[in-house]
Amino acid sequence: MIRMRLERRDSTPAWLNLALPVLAVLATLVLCSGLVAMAGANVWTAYSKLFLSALDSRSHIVETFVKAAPLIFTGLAVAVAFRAKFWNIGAEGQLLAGAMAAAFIGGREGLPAWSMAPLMIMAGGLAGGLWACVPAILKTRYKVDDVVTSLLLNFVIFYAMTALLDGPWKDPLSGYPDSPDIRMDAEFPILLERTRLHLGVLLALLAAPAVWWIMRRTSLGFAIRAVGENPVASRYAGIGTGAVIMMTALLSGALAGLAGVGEVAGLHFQVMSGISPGYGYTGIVIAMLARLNPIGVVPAALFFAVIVTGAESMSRATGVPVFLAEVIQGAALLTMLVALLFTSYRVRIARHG
Amino acid sequence: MSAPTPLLAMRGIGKRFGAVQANRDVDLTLLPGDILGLLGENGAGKTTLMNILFGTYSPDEGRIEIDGRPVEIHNSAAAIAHGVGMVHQHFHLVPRHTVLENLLVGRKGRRGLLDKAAAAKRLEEIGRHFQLVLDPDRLVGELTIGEQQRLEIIKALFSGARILILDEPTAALTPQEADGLFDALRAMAAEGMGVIFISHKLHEVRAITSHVMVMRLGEVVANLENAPEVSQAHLAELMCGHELTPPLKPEKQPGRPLLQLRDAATDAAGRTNLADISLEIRAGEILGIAGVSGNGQRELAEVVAGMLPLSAGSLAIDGAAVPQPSATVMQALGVGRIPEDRMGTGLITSLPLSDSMVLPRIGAAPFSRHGILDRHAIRAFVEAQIERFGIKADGPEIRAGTLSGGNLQKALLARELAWDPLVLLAAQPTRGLDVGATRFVHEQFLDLRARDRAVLLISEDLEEIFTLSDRIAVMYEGRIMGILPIAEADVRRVGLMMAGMADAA
Amino acid sequence: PAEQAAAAEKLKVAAVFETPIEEPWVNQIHVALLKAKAELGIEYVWSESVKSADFARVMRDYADGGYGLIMGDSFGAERIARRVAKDYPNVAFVFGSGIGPAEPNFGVFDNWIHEPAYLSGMIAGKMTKSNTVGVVAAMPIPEVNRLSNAFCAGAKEANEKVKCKFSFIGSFFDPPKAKEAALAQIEAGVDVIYAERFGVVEAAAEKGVLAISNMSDQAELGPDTVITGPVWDMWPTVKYAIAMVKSGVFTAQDLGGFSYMGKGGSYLAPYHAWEKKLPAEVKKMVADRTKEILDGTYRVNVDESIPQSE
Amino acid sequence: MDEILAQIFQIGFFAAMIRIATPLIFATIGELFAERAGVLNLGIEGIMLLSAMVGFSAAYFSGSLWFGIAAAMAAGVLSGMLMGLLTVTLGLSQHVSGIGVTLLNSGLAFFLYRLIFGQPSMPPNIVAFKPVAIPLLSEIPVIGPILFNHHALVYAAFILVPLAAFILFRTPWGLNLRTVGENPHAADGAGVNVAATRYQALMLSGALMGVAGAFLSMAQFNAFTFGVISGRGWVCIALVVFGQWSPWRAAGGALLFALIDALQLRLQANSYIDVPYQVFLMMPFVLTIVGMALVSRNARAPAALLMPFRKEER
Ligand SMILES: Nc1ncnc2c1ncn2[C@@H]1O[C@H](COP(=O)(O)OP(=O)(O)OP(=O)(O)O)[C@@H](O)[C@H]1O
Ligand SMILES: Nc1ncnc2c1ncn2[C@@H]1O[C@H](COP(=O)(O)OP(=O)(O)OP(=O)(O)O)[C@@H](O)[C@H]1O
Ligand SMILES: [Mg+2]
Ligand SMILES: [Mg+2]
Repeated sequence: MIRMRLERRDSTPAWLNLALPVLAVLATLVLCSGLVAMAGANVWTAYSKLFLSALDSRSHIVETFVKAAPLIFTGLAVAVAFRAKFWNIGAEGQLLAGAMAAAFIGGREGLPAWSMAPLMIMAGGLAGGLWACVPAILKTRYKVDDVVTSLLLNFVIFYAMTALLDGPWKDPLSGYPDSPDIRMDAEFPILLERTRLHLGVLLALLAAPAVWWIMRRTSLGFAIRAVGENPVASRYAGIGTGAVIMMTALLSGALAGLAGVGEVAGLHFQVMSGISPGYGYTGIVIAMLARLNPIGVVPAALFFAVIVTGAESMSRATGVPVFLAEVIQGAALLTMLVALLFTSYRVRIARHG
Repeated sequence: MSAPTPLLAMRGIGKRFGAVQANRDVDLTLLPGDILGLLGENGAGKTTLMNILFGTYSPDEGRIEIDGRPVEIHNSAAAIAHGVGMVHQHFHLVPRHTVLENLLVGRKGRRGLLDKAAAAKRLEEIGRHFQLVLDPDRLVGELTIGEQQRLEIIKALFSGARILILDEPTAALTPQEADGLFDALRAMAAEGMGVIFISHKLHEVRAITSHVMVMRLGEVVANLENAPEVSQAHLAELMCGHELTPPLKPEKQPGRPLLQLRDAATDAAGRTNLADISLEIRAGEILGIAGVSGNGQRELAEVVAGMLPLSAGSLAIDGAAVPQPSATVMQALGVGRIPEDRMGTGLITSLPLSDSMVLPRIGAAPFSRHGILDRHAIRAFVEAQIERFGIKADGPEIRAGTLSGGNLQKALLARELAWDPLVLLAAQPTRGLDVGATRFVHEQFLDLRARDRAVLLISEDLEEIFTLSDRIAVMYEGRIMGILPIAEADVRRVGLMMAGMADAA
Repeated sequence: PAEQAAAAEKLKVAAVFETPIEEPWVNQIHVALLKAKAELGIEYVWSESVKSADFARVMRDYADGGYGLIMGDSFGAERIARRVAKDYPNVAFVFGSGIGPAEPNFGVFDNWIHEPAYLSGMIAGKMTKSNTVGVVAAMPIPEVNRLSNAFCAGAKEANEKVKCKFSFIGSFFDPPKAKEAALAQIEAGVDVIYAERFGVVEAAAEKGVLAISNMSDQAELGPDTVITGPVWDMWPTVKYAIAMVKSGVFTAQDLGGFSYMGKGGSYLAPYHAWEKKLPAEVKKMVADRTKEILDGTYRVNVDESIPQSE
Repeated sequence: MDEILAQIFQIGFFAAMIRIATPLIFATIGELFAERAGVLNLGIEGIMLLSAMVGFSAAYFSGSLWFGIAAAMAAGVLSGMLMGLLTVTLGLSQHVSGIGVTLLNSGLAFFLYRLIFGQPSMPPNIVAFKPVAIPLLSEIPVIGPILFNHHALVYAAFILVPLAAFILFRTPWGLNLRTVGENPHAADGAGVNVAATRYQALMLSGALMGVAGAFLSMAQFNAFTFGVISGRGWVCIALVVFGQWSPWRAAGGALLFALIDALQLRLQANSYIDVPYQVFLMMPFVLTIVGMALVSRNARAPAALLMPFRKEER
C-alpha cells in the first residue's frame, strides 16, 4: 500500500519560489478553461483577452495600477494585522472610514490648498485606524472573537455611512446616497497626463516598502511578529501585548483607511455607497497570496487588478459572463495556496508492507 | 531453555525526519511481565520509536511482531486493536471533557449511543484492580497532574492494552504518588503485561525496571539485563558516551537578602492563589521550592516575574520594595526568568532563534534606538551567546523550534544570564532534559551562587531540589508548609509536607 | 468590402450597468437597446455588474474603443460619469441620472413613470377593502420616492380613507427580504401592495392580497394577484438618442420626457386576467384619467420627498 | 404605545420570526459542526449561494422541490469536501481557504446561472414550498399558527436543533468529533481518524448550509436572484460564537436575530419612530457584537479551532 504524506522542507530551492506561483496560475487557467468552453467561447481568445487587455495599451496599464492601489493598501493592512494574529476581516469598513474622513476634510472650505492632501491622508489614516481599534479593544478587553466583530463592523459602518449619505451629508445636487464633491484643489495630483494615475497609486507603491521596513527594522514590527507568534512568551518578556495589538490595529486600519483616501481624493472625489466593491475582502486574499510579506503584496494586488479589469474585456469580446473573473480569483487563490504549501512542504511517498 | 514468545518484538526499525535519522536499525524485545527501561539523551529517538509502535509515525524500515506474529500498525486504531497503549510525553487529554468522556473517545457505542454506564463500570473495575481510582464525572481540566496521569494509564488499560508505553510520565508526582504508580506498574507486569518506561530519572529506572535499553543518536547502544544492579553513573555514561561527575557545591555564607516576599497573597480568578507567603533569598543562596504541581508554584513564579499582581503583602528586590511589579520592571531590577514552559512561555519557536534571544530587551539599546532595530548588535549578541553556551544551532537565523529541548533551555539561560541578574527565577529548569543537559543547567546555577547571586529554584524533581538547594520551602495549596535548611531535610519529610501534612514540618 | 464599409458606418453603442442585467430598471434599458440593435442596425455591447468603483474605467474603455453612444445607469457614480464625458467630447453619453444634463455631451434620462404609478394607485385605492395600501421599495431615493408618492396620491384620490405604508429593504436586490417586508405590511392590514421590487408579488399571492407590479409587465408572476402596474418603456428614449447621434446633432439634453406616457415611454400594463374581474367603474375611472394625462389636461404631481408610513 | 405593541406582536410576527430564523438555523448548525471539529468554515456565504442556485435550478428542471433540496445538499457536500481538501489534507489556513471557497462558489453560482438561464428579463421561477399546517397542532390557539403552519423545511429545522445536540453529546461520533476539535492528538491517540472525522463534519456542515441556501431560493422565495444570501452566511458565523458552540444557544441566537429583523420590518411598516432605515438594518449586527461582548468572557472556542493537524509534525 502506498500513501502520500507531507513533509516539511528544511529549505526551499529558489526556483521553486518562482515556479510554483506560475504553476498555480496555469493550473487555475486549466481548471477554468472548462467553464470558458461551456460558455461556448474559444478558450485561447478568452484568456488572451483576460490577461492581455489589462496590459495592451498605456491607458490599460495605468488603469491596472489604479485598480491595484486600493488592493495594495488593503493587502498591506491585512498583512500587518495577520502577522500579529489580529484577524482583521474589517479592512472593508476601515476603508470606508478612511474614505469618509478624506471626503469630509476634502470638502472643508477655508483650509489652504497645500494642506489638503496631507490633511486628508492623515484624517483618513486616523479614521481607519480608530475604527480598527474597535475590534481590537473588544478582543483585548472583552475577549470577543476578532474575526466576527471586525466582519460585522463592516456592515455597521456601511449602514452608518449610507444613513449619512441619505441624510445630513447628502449631495444636494444628487438624489443618490453620495456626498458632495471634495474641493477641486483637494484632488490628488495626476502623475501622468490624460490618465487617472493619481498620487494615491504612488503612495500605495511606496507604502509596501515602508511597511516592510516597519515590520522588519523597527521594534514595533518586531513586537508585532512576536505577539503574533507567541503572545504568552511576549508578555513574559515584558512586551505589552494589549498595546501591541492596539498599535497593530492602528497601523492596519490606517493602511486600509488610506485605500479609501486614495479612492476619494484620486478617483471619485466623493463618497458613494458603492465606493468599495469589496477591496477589504480582496485584501485578505492578496495578503495571503503574498504570505503576509509586504513586498509580495504588490505583485499579488497587480495580479488581481489584471484579472478584474481584464474580465470585462473578455466578457465583451467572447460573451463569457463576467462572473468568470470571480471564479478565477477564487480558483487562483486556492491553487496559489496549495502551491505555496509546496514551498515549505514536499510530498513524500511512503510504502507499507 | 526455550525462550517464551516475546509479547513484542521490533526489528530493524529505521525512521528519518528530513536530515535527521531518528531511528536506525533498532531492535527491541519485550517479554510478558517485563518492565523495560528505555534510556537515552534528548533526541536519541526514544519517542520516535514508541510513536512507531503506536502507529503515530510510520517507519521507513523494519517490522513489528506481537505475540510472535508480524503485524501492520498504520495508525493508533490498529495499535490499540493489537493491545498497545501509550501514555505520551505530553498528555493526550481533553480538559473540557469529563473523565468518562475521555475514556470513551474512539470507542464504539451501544446501539449508536455512548455507553456511559458500561464505561463507568469498567473504570471502577480497573480502579479496584490496580488502585487507580478516579471520579468518572469530573472535568479533566480540574484534575491534578497526578490524576491526569492516572487517567492516561487508565485510558490505556481501558482500551485493553497488554503492552503499555509510558513516555516520561511527567515528573509531577509526590514520592508517594510515584510509589503508587510503580505499584500499579508492577501489578500489571505481574499479570503478564509488558511495560516500556521512558525516563531521564535514573533512580526511578533502576527502581522499577527489570531491564534497560539505552539509545544514542537513534541507535541501540546497550541492553542491560539487570537494571537494579547497574549504577546510575554507569547508565549516565552509556547514554552520553562519557563520564559525568556530580557538580560541586561548596559551603558558603549567604549575604544580604536579594529577594523578599512578605505576607504575599494573590486573588486571580481560576488559579491556585497564594496566601501568607513570606520568604527571602540571600546573595549566594539557592532556595528550592518543592511541591506537587498546581500548589501555587506557578503563581509564585508569576509573582516574582511581575506577571501576577499581589493582592496583599509586599515584594522587595535587593532591599527595595517594588510597588508596581510588572514584567518590565522586574527585569529592569535584575530578575532573570527561566519560565516553566520553555516552548510556550519562554521562546517563540516559530521565529528565528535570534528573535527569542533578544525578546525581553528589544525595546532598548543596544538592540534598538528610537524604535529602530540595530541588526548588527542583535546578530553579534546572539552569535556571542551561541558561542559562549555551546548552543547547537545552525546560526542565529534558524527557526528556534528546530532546536532540541536541551539547546532551547541553554538559549533561554543564555538570554537571561547575559544581563547578569541579581536573582534568577528558574521554574522546572530541567524538565525533560537528559542528564548531560541537566548537568549543564545545574552548573550554571551553582556558578550564580558562587558569584553571590540568588536563585529561586522551583522544581517538581526532588532529586534536583536536594542536589542544589541551600534551603527547601515546600508549598501546598498556595501556602508554604515550612522552610527547611538542607541539612534538616529528607525526602520522606519533604514528601509528607508536599502532601499537606503540616506536622511533618 | 461593401459589407465592411457598411459595418464601419454602423453606429457602435455601448451600455454600462451597475447591476446584473436581471435588475428590472436596467433590464428596461437593455431591452430597448436590443430592439434598437434589431431594428436600427446598430452595434450593441454592454457590461453588467460594473461596480461604482469601476464605472469610470469601463466608460473610458468604451469611449477609447470608438463607441459613438454610451448609455447606462450612472446613479452610483453620478458625478464621475460626467467627468468621464468631459474627457471625450466626441462621444455621446446618455445616462440615467437624478441631475440635469451636462454640456456638451452628457444627456440624461430617468424612469419618469409616476404617471402610471399614480394610475395604479387609483386602482389600489378602489380595490382595497381595509383602506390600507402599501409600497415595498428598495431605498428612499428620488426615483423610488416619486413612484411611491404618486402611487399613494393616486390611491388617496380614488379613496380618501386610504392610508399608505412604506417599507425600504435597503438594497435593490434581496427578494427574500422584500417578501418578508411585504408579509409584515400585510399583517399590518395592507391588502394591495405596490411591488416596487421583486419578491413582493410572491408574498401577496401567498396571503391572497392584491399586488401592483413595477417596471415591466409582470402579470405572469401571479395572474390572479397582479392587477396591473406601471411599465417603463425606454424605446422612445433610445430611438431618439440614436437618431441624434446618427445625424450628428447630439446635444446634452434631459430625455426624461421620453419616459412620460405622452411620449409612449410608460404605460399601465394590460389587465390580462383582471380585464374581466376589475369593476367597470374602476376601469372607466382609469381610462378617463389616462386620457386626461395624455391630453395634458392632468399633471401627476412629482413628489420626491421621502414617504412616511401612516 | 400599547397600540403599537399590539400592532406589532401579532401571530404573524412570531411566525415570521420563525421563518426568518430557519435558514439561519440550518447554516448555523452546519457551521457549528465544522467548528466543533476544529475547522472554521468561512466558505459558508459561497456555499449557501451556490446551493441556492443549484437547488433552484434542479427544482426548475426536474419539477421536484425535494430533488432540488437534494441537489443543493450535494453541492454543499462537495464544497465541504473542497474545504476538507484544503484545510484538512493540506492543512492550509482556514481563513483563507474559506474566503477562497466563498469567492469560487459565488463566482460559480452567478456564472452557471447565466449559462443555464441566459439573461431573461423576468427571473425564472418555480412553485415554492407551501406551508403545511400540521393537523390538530396547528389548531391550538396562538401557538398553532405560530409554530405549526410552516414549510416542511421549517419543521426540519425544529428537529435539527435537538438532533444536532443529541448527535454531538450522546453519540460516539459526536464525542469523537468534539475531541478532534479540542485535541486532535488525543483523538488520534485513541484511534480516531482525525482527517476522516473533519471531512465528515465539513460535509455535514456543507449539506446543512446547502439546505439553508435552498431554503432562501425555494421556500422563502421562488427564484434564484443575485442578492439572495446578502451576508446571511456571515451572520451565521457570528451566531455560532454568540451561541458559544452549543446548538441550543446558537438556535436561540438565530431566533433573536430573526426577531430583530422581523421587528424592524414591522417598525418600518408602522413608522412610529422617525429614524433612518439603516439604523434598523444595522441593529442586528450591533446587537450581535454587544451580545458577544457580554457573553464572550466565558465563551471558549474549541481548543483546536483553526489548527491544522499534521500527524508527523510537532
Ligand atoms: N532579518 C532579515 N533582514 C533582512 N531581510 C530579511 C530578514 N528576514 C527576511 N528578510 C527578507 O525580507 C523579506 C520579507 O520577509 P518576511 O519574513 O516578511 O517574508 P517570508 O519569510 O517569506 O515570510 P514567512 O515569515 O511567513 O516565511 C523577504 O524577502 C526576506 O528574504
Ligand atoms: N515529527 C518530527 N519531525 C521532525 N523531526 C523529528 C520529529 N520527531 C522527532 N524528530 C527528531 O528526531 C530525533 C529523535 O527525536 P525523539 O523525540 O524520538 O527523541 P527522544 O529520544 O524522545 O528525546 P527526548 O528525551 O527529548 O524526549 C530528534 O532529532 C528530533 O528532533
Ligand atoms: Mg521523547
Ligand atoms: Mg519570515
